[in-house]
Amino acid sequence: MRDIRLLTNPFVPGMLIGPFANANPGLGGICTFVGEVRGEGGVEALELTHYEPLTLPGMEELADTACARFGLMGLLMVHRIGKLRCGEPIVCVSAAAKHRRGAIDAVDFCMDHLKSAAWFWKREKRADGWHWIEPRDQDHADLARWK
Amino acid sequence: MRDIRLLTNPFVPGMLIGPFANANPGLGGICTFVGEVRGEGGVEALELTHYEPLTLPGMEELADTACARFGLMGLLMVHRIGKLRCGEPIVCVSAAAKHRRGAIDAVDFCMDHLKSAAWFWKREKRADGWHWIEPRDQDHADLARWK
Amino acid sequence: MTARILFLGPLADLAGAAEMQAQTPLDWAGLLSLVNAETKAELQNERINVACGGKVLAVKSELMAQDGDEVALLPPVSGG
Amino acid sequence: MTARILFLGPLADLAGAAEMQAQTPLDWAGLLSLVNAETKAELQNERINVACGGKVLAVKSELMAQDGDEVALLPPVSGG
Repeated sequence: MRDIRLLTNPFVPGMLIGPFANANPGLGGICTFVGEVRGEGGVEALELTHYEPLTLPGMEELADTACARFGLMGLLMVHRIGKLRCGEPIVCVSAAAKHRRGAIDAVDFCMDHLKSAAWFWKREKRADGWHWIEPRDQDHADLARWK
Repeated sequence: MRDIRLLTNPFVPGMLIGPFANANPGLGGICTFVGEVRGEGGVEALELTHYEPLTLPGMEELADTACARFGLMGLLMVHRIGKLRCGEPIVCVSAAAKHRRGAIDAVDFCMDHLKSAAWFWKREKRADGWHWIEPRDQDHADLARWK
Repeated sequence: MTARILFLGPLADLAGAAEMQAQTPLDWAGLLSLVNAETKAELQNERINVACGGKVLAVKSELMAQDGDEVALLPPVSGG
Repeated sequence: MTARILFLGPLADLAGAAEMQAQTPLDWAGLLSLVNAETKAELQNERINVACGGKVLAVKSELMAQDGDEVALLPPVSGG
């Protein structure tokens, strides 16, 4: 079962993950990652913009690659866009497979690509206004592991 | 927030993960793995035995190591014992951290150790009776990554 | 005969607008001549990608936008 | 003056029992003399660990069980 979505409104990960797990009977392992807006450093809000003609097709292509590379039974990949408040989920990736290695590696792979190879731009609001977030060197290093 | 448990009865992962996520405010990422009993190959049931004086202390020690090594904010580690039917969850590990890398790696680390370095023995019932499960070579190779 | 130029993410701050119209046909040199100096310098950085008609160009200097095309200027991404 | 010997997991099938009582003091040679030939061979395999009084022994041949001790014979594990 495959479920790739962009969401403009807040979501509750459990409401997606429960049905996703049930939709993959016979799975051996399911790994899930949820990223949330951290409120540290005086961050008041986060805004995610994207480029619609590329974003969802890019996520579908990423899903194709992950499903084939890790032999997945199912993949859920949901990303928020728009304004988010602290504590809100930004991203949720869940992978179902026969064995744990495929499920865990697929989540790791998809997250690295969503972080620094998908068409999103993130800025955060602090007391002195909005600041764009540049990808960290660590993110590029993480992505390079899969080449 | 730390929650390390052995369970003798079936559990619903979402009932553990939701409260665990809420108990770690300010987290940046939360990664969760759930392993389930696969029904393939004619498996009718699974039985997990353990050695009580070592099992939970060993899981606590594993949790100490993971929390320190990956800088975790919280760790949930739950393992079933007793008889399980196909589709039932065997294990659930969830790690909360500031960044995704710590959360994902911690789950990977804990699962590798629960698989082949914790005091559990697993056997499965097929049409011709009970069969003990030996750890796979892959499991030993996975564990060796963390040395 | 125009194309729509989109400045994504931080490029909109640099260019002073999120989008503009441009006469077509429009090549890469033509596009660079339409933006301010700071934006021009940034666009030439290899970190910047360009999409035309919904496809990311392998070599952005080969841009050739026709009437009705949407040209997207894509700075380094940061999702998740 | 006895110790309780536990055969965990598949070792119980091999030994024909999940547990037995043994006279103390009991050393490793003494324990090996109490089990059947197949179990004896398997116990000497380095894959088998031994715990005494709730602690896994670094060197199982140094076993010295006293009255009231529980000795656990631990085959290769498989959890998760």
